[in-house]
Amino acid sequence: MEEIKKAAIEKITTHFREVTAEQHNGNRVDFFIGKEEIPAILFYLKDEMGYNHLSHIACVDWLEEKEFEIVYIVWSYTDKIKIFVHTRVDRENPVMDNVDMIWRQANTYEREMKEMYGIEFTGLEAPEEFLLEDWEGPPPMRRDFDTEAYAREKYWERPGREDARDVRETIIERTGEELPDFAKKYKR
Amino acid sequence: MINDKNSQKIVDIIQNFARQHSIWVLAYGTGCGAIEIPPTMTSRYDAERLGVRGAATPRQADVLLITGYLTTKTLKRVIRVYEQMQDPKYVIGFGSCTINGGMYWDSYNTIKALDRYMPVDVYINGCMPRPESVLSGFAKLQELIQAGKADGAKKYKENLEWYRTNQKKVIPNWHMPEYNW
Amino acid sequence: MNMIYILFSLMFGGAILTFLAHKVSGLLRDILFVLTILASTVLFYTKIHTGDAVDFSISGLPLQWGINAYGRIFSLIVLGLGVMASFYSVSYMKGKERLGYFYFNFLISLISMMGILMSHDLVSFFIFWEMMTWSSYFIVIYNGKHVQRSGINYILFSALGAYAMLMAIVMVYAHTQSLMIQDMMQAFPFFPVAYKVWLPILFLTAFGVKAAMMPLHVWAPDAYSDSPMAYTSVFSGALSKMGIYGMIIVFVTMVNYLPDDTWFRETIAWLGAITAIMGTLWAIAQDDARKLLAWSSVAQLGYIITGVAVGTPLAMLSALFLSVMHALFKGTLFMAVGAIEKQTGTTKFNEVTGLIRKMPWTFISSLLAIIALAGIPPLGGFVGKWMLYESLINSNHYILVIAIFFASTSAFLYCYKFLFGFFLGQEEKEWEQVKEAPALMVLPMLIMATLLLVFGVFPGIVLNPIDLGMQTLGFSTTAGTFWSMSGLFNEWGNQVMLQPLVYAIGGTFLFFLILLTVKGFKETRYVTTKDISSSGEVPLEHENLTFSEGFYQPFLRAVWPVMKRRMMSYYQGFGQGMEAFFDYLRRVYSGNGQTYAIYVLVFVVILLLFKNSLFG
Amino acid sequence: MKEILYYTWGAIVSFVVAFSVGITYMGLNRKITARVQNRYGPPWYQNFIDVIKLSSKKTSIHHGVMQHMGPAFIMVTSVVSLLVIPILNGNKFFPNLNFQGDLIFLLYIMVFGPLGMALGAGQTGNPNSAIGVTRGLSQMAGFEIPWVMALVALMIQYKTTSIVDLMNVQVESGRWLMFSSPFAFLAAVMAMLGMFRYAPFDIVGAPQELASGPMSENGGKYLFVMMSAGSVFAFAKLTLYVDIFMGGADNLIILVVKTFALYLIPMLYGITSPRYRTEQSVRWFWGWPSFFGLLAILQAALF
Repeated sequence: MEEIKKAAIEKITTHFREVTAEQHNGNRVDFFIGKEEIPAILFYLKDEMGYNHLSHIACVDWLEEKEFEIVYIVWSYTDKIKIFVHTRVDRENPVMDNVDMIWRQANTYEREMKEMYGIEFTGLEAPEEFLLEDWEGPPPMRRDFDTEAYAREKYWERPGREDARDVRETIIERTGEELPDFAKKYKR
Repeated sequence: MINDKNSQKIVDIIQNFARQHSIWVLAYGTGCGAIEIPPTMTSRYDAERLGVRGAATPRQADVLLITGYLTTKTLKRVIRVYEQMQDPKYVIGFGSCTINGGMYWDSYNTIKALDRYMPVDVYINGCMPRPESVLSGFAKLQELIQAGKADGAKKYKENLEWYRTNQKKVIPNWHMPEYNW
Repeated sequence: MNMIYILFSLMFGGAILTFLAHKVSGLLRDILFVLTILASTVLFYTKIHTGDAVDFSISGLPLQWGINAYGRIFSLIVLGLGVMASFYSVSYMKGKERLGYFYFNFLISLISMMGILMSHDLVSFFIFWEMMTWSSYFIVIYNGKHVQRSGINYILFSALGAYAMLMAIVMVYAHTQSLMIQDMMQAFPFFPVAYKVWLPILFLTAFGVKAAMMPLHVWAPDAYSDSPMAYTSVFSGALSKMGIYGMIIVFVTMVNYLPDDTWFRETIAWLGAITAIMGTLWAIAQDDARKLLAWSSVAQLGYIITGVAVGTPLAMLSALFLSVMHALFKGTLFMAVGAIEKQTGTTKFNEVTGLIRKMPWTFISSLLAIIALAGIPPLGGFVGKWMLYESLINSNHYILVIAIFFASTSAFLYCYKFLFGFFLGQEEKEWEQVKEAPALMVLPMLIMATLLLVFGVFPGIVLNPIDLGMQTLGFSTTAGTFWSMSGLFNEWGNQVMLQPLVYAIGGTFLFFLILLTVKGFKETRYVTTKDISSSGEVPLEHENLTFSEGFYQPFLRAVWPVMKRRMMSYYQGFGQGMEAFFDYLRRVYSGNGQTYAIYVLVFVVILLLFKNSLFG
Repeated sequence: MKEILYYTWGAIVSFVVAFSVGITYMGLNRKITARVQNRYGPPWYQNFIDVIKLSSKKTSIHHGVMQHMGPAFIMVTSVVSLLVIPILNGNKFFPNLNFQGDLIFLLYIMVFGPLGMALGAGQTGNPNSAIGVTRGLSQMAGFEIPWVMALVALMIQYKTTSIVDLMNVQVESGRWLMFSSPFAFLAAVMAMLGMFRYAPFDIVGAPQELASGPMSENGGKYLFVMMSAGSVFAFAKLTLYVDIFMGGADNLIILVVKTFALYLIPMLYGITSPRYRTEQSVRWFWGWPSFFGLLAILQAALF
């Protein structure tokens, strides 16, 4: 396992210059790379190293750093290794190359990300609405989107719930647990 | 003969009895509530002894059972299904999500009160309601039918404008056949 | 001058005049075309009576034309369908090219069919037969280059049939020194045994080709579907019946006298049943209405062949009755397909749907025709099917009746496919502008569909002439025997049972229709076909949810073992084998003089060697 | 005129009887199914309530003329088969239109209704309806084979195509055809499983995948007429089987007992069976049932 991971890291780092690698426990290896190199590294992983399976494409909203992080998770059936390829795109102008010529199923994730985070994928196929129907607001998964205010404005709320306690308050009371900073915003 | 007042009364009694004891349910399985329907229908709780039976399509159904939260996308379909059902028809809201949004109270695409958009005859609260409560909901509906008070469809017809305004507020792109009963 | 001469000169003259008038004016040509058929029909039914005949001779060959009651049954089909199809084709063919050519060949094929029915001698029979083949061939290839292949198939098989018939005629002439059919009939019992076996086989080959009998049917689906629909109604409805006409004569005159005739009858009856089954199965698999109807024609002719081959009076009656019915319903259906093709430009089920509100009259006539085809009471098809089953059961054909029944039950599948594919399903925006076909096309269909209903309720109208015709063939009259006593058709036309049943069907239907209509009349409303309960989803305007691809996939999967062997591939294999064989044979003709010299030498040596045994 | 009234009266009386018996059977089916599944189940008269409720539906929709006429078509099949099938021996109380050849007539009139209803289902434009219809027709092509084999065996053996003749044979000999032609009975009963469309042959209207198939667009009064026609037709079919194989019945009570005994076969077989796919069920019918049919024909031909 460790040898395979080492070999993979070595192969990638010799092949791509501006890449940093990070080892994790178990069968996971992470790479961080610029967004221009993404198709190249994915092609390389698939064609040269046998990482045939695209498990997932995820997106993380780093609001404070004004960046989106896109994570491609690929898997090799022979090596039994998961490789995470991280890249960052500018939050103000999120444009990314689409990779559905490498894996057809990438299209689904990309459409979802387009809808939920507003990331534009160049040459994305079938760009009509995907999960959200008739959506008019901003991309709802962005962290600066205030879902409670939106819901309050758009959907009529039955009176009588104002004094009802948030379940998180109950948890805090019962366990003395501290709320994380980002969650405090939603505290009633 | 039918116009005669007394015979009309008898006919009404018979019809109400039939409607009361033959409830064909279209379970619109939204959200997590759909999982409560199989135990309600099968051996343990056996809703069929009350005359409750599943219907496959809205054209044959009497009761629309909405089992959980409704996103706006689903709401559009549910309204459509409701309008395809034949009179007399009833709606049962199932679970707290249909009453006040439940745990989805701050979701960006989930409605919080079903009766703003559709006439609900009976609400069953709980998250999730157990099959016992579902059965009691059906029993309540039967009571209402017997008393002639389950008139949600009539309300919907009379206040169609109000319902439409609410519906169109959350469903901007409204392309549906006209409902003009 | 005899009326028969006048009839033929009228028809020939009309054909030539129509051809010439094409150069002058389209209207004149159409009028002449219709008038010719109308006038000859009127002339035939008013002036020419059963038993009329004329004798004449051409260069010493005594020939005779005339009409008997048996021929009259088929003249009913030919002229009746001819009149309907002539009106139809005037409207259907409007705006197409080479109409003079089409109408001329149309008329010639009608003439030749009448000629076949009126020939009392084998020579004119053969000549008319060939005229019929060629004129229909010219119409099959009318549509242009892409149908050449079907035309070639057709003409190849027809040629095979023609040679067989010619050989048979020569055999008959060699033995009897006469060409009259009547003489042949009388002389047949005294023929040598080899003649007795070979004559029916040869004749049946000739007639079987036209009647699309298995395994000679391979031309039929292509030829039926590729010729213009206006003619296909005649082609499938009337022209194929000429094969049946001949077959019945063969069975009545020859097979009856065969030394041990059971194997012969059984074989042909089974061929008919297999034709019916395979035709039905292939019809189910088709996605094009023309192909579907073509295969269905093959299947229907299979029933008729079975009826003819079984040969009891009731079976013969049912075969003749089914012939008339088949002409009516298949004519209607082909015309309906033609109307749809004219209005929408396609005949594929998966391209056009939901025409019922656009073309209601076409729908009604095809509905009636389909009900008749399926054999459902109270329409005409049922009477024929009923008699066929009765006859098969009475003559102890256990398995045959099941085979026929299987074909008949499976026929519902393609019947439904036909109606559903065109008329039902979702109404599409693409076909919103489609209008009902012109009156000249709709009227013939409607008339024939109405006739189907009338003949279904009063089968005596058709059964009486058929009974007369069968008496000409030597059957005793069938009226008053077991089947007419059955209660269903007691004393032709004055049925005891059929009419009450029809009243029951009609009465129940009307009662419940009225009930359905009156009950909650104000609260019943029409919704469009887009307003369907598909999980609350509303299909967009351009979305068509009609189910038309792979319609009977599960059923076809179940019957696929039977269908995967195609007759056509055997013929192709045979053709390739022959080609290879002749290719090999060609090497004999090397073109080298010395080789030929060796051949001559070898031949002479062989002659010398076997001199004694050969010439001694 | 008098005759027409006589037959109309017969039709109405037999319709009422068939309707009530048929509906009761359907209700009993639900009850017994429930008991087998260890449930309490609905009352036996549940289907009466259902029918009354359907008839009391206020509104209904249709997609066109054919759909409007569909239930009337299927009613024709039910009523006319009731008229043709002799209900009691000797046509007591229920005048019938039976005649020589009515078996063949029945075979064809039995598809008149389904085909008409199929046209109605086709016009709805609902793909589920059309899929259901194709499955139903395919399955029909399947079960008609053993059914016809059984009938042909009897027809050949007794040289008749009339139900009354077959009944008389049994009355005279005192032996039910069920016992004297066991193979024909087996084949016919196996075909009956398909005719009733209970499991395992219920793919036609499988609610889980087709939303009740051909009927998915029918509600209210249309479903009311269809359900009534279905129950009448069920009774008619059972009566036909009793007439042919079980010697008919002298009075209504015997008829009800016999038909219910027969009805138990498809019902119990259905309760304990999963569902066949279309081609599986077609092949099933062309397998053992048709083999029994062939045996029946052999028996008829040889003995």
